[in-house]
Amino acid sequence: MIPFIVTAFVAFLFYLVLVVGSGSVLFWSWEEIIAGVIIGLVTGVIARKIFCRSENYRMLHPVRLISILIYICGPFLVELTKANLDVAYRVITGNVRPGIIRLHSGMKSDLALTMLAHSITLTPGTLSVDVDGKNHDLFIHVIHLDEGVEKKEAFEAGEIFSYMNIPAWIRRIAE
Amino acid sequence: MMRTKVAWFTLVVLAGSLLFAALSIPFGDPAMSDMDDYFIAHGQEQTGANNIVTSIVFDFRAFDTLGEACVLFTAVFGVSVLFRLRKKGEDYEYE
Amino acid sequence: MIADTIIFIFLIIGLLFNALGVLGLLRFPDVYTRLHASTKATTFGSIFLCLGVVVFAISQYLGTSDSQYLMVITHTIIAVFALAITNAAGSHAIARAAHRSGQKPDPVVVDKLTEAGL
Amino acid sequence: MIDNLPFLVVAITILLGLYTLLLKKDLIKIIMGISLIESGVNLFLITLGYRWDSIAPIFTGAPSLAMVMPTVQALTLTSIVIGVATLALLLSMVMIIYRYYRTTDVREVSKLQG
Amino acid sequence: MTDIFMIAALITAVIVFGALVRLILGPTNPDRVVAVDTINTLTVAVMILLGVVYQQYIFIDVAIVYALLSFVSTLYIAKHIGGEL
Amino acid sequence: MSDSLSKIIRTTADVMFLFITVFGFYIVLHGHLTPGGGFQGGAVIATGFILLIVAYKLEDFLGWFQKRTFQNCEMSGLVLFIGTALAAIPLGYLFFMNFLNGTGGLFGQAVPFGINPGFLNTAGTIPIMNIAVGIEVLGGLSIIILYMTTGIRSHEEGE
Amino acid sequence: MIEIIHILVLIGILITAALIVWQKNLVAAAVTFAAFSFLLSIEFYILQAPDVAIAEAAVGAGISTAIYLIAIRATHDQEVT
Repeated sequence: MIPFIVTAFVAFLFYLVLVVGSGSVLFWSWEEIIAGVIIGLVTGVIARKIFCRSENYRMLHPVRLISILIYICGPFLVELTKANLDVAYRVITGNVRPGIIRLHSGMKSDLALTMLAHSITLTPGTLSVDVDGKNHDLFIHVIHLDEGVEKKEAFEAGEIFSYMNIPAWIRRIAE
Repeated sequence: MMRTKVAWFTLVVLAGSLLFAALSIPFGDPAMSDMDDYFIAHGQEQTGANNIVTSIVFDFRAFDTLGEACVLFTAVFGVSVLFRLRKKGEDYEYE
Repeated sequence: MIADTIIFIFLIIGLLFNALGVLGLLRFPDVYTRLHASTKATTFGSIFLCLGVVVFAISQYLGTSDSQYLMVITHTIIAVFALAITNAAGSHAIARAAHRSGQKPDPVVVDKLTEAGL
Repeated sequence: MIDNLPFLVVAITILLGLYTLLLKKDLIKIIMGISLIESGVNLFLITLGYRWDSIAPIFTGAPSLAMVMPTVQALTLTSIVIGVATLALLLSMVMIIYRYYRTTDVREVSKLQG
Repeated sequence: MTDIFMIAALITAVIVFGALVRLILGPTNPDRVVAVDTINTLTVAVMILLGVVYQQYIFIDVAIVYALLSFVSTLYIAKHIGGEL
Repeated sequence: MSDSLSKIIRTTADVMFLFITVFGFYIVLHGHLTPGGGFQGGAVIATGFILLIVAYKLEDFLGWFQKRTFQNCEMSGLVLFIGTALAAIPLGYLFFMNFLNGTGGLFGQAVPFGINPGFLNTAGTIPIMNIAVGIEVLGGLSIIILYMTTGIRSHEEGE
Repeated sequence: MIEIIHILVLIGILITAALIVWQKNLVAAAVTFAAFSFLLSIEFYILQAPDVAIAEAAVGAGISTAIYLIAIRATHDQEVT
């Protein structure tokens, strides 16, 4: 019952975001709201087993939902800009020294692991290649390894980010 | 190889005619468009839909859509029949 | 007028990074480094092109208060989010598939994944 | 400036599809040729209905009232659905043929009997 | 005002050709998939910019469909290349 | 048919499936106002199901949705489409007549003529037919991919 | 200026269509078919047919490539000549 309600509510909110500006009831019209309720119910029936597959509802806490927005607009954007300047430098000079290293992620839930992997892929000169299913280690491809670093067996998650502590943010959001 | 020669001959003839046809049609200025002008002028008040394409698909020429739905149904039926027969031993059996 | 300047700067940034991404796609030696260039730089450039459109829509909405510009803002932001998530997941899938198909990174100093043997 | 370039592209696309259909030997490649011909015909229909300086036939928030021809777009929608349906059916038949004959060469398939 | 967006769309359409060169050259299949992914991203950007140029903002729906769905095609190709399909 | 794609892809597919489904319903329901309609929205939702098929194993997918569900979707969509067309005959109109337009009831609000922002509650039987065709295309395209994926499996077993 | 974009997209369609015929590897041909579908959809978009563009997007982005790859997986991925 709880998965159905959660899924239907998320679907209803997404539909309202899609049809914003259609009428007079605070940006929406009555027909769109009724249609949104119906679509939310139908989508809740279809997608309840998939959207709530992990059976944990800690993402519903409003503090986490607000902090995910702050995370995207703040630390993530800084790291994204820095990573792109780095890639631009590599493209122009052609100075690469790639390698695949192992990273201890330390994340317990799947959602946190996914957010970390996507952050790694989009941010600093790194690309997540594979994941070890047992202890949630990530294998990442780094475009430029410093001299001597490749002897190390495994990295900690905070070491590859330069300015912001992204893993701590993700742990605060999703665990 | 006779068939290859026939195929090449067909291709050359079709290429000539298609290129000639492509060069002789004016782009961006269709001549006969009475029906479309009628749909644009009266479609909104007759069907109430803002999207004229949808009003044609589902109102003015809805028989085309009926045929299309039947073609899709036939294709689904064909695919399901093709993959439902499985050979186990000698005879065919249903899944 | 401020909005015009912001839009201009955003579009310049977006075009610059798109061009750099495709240049990296052409220059880099193997598929993993090409993925670096294409995923990061192209996503960043497209996000900034879309942000230019968002700033344009906001300025138009403040000027005319026509409600269809609200729809432009939300739809463009949805497109940006979908683009970021699907690009990250897609590049991860391609990298994993390339490594599983036996295509090792060509200039490489260390390859822990082959040593792990997953 | 653009003159008849779209119609030329349509003609060349259809010719490439016909070349694949007539002279290639692989069944999947032949089906790709059929799909190319379908795409060319769709593009031809849409190009035929275009009018200069006109907008899409949708009244929601339209900037003007000069519109392109809507009937060809409706027919192209029908054509795309039928294209997907026939594509799925043809490729399923290729899979069945490969299961029984172990080849997708048209010469071998037409040579074998029963 | 919309001239700026038009010029941006034009330059992006030129950039697409760079990705097409990688599609032609690409020695292996993963390279081609990377090129197609790049083309898809640039296509979404071009569609949003052209929607503003035409002043028909309902056209942005097409870009959202692309951004949401091209993922599936990439996943299928990746699954086939990785030998898991 | 060994293991499937990695855990990251599966979690992403879980989240994206909801958004794809809601966006498909948006396209279907706004078919008479914005670009889109029954076929396009149905294809989008079917692509959402195909995303689940590719991200998970086939057994997992068949544990959530059965083949019979999609077959029933296809048939009920076709029946609803033809039924809407036939319902005009007892009311004294022609086959495929748009008998709900302008009556003031369901989908019957009078539409302003000319360029307007568009209202959801207009256009008579067109939204109902959109929904019917959307359900039909959803079921049809999903079941095609489902049967073809099953076909690979039986292909390998039959050797 | 929109005409230049139009011409570029048309030339892209020609290149990808020729590439589909020329590729010997069937997986590469299917990948190129996806790119062809993308460019065709921009062409529909420029020719003011957004309904057809959405249909081509929804079909070409997911379903068409999926069907091709399933068929290639069940048969073989090198073209016979």
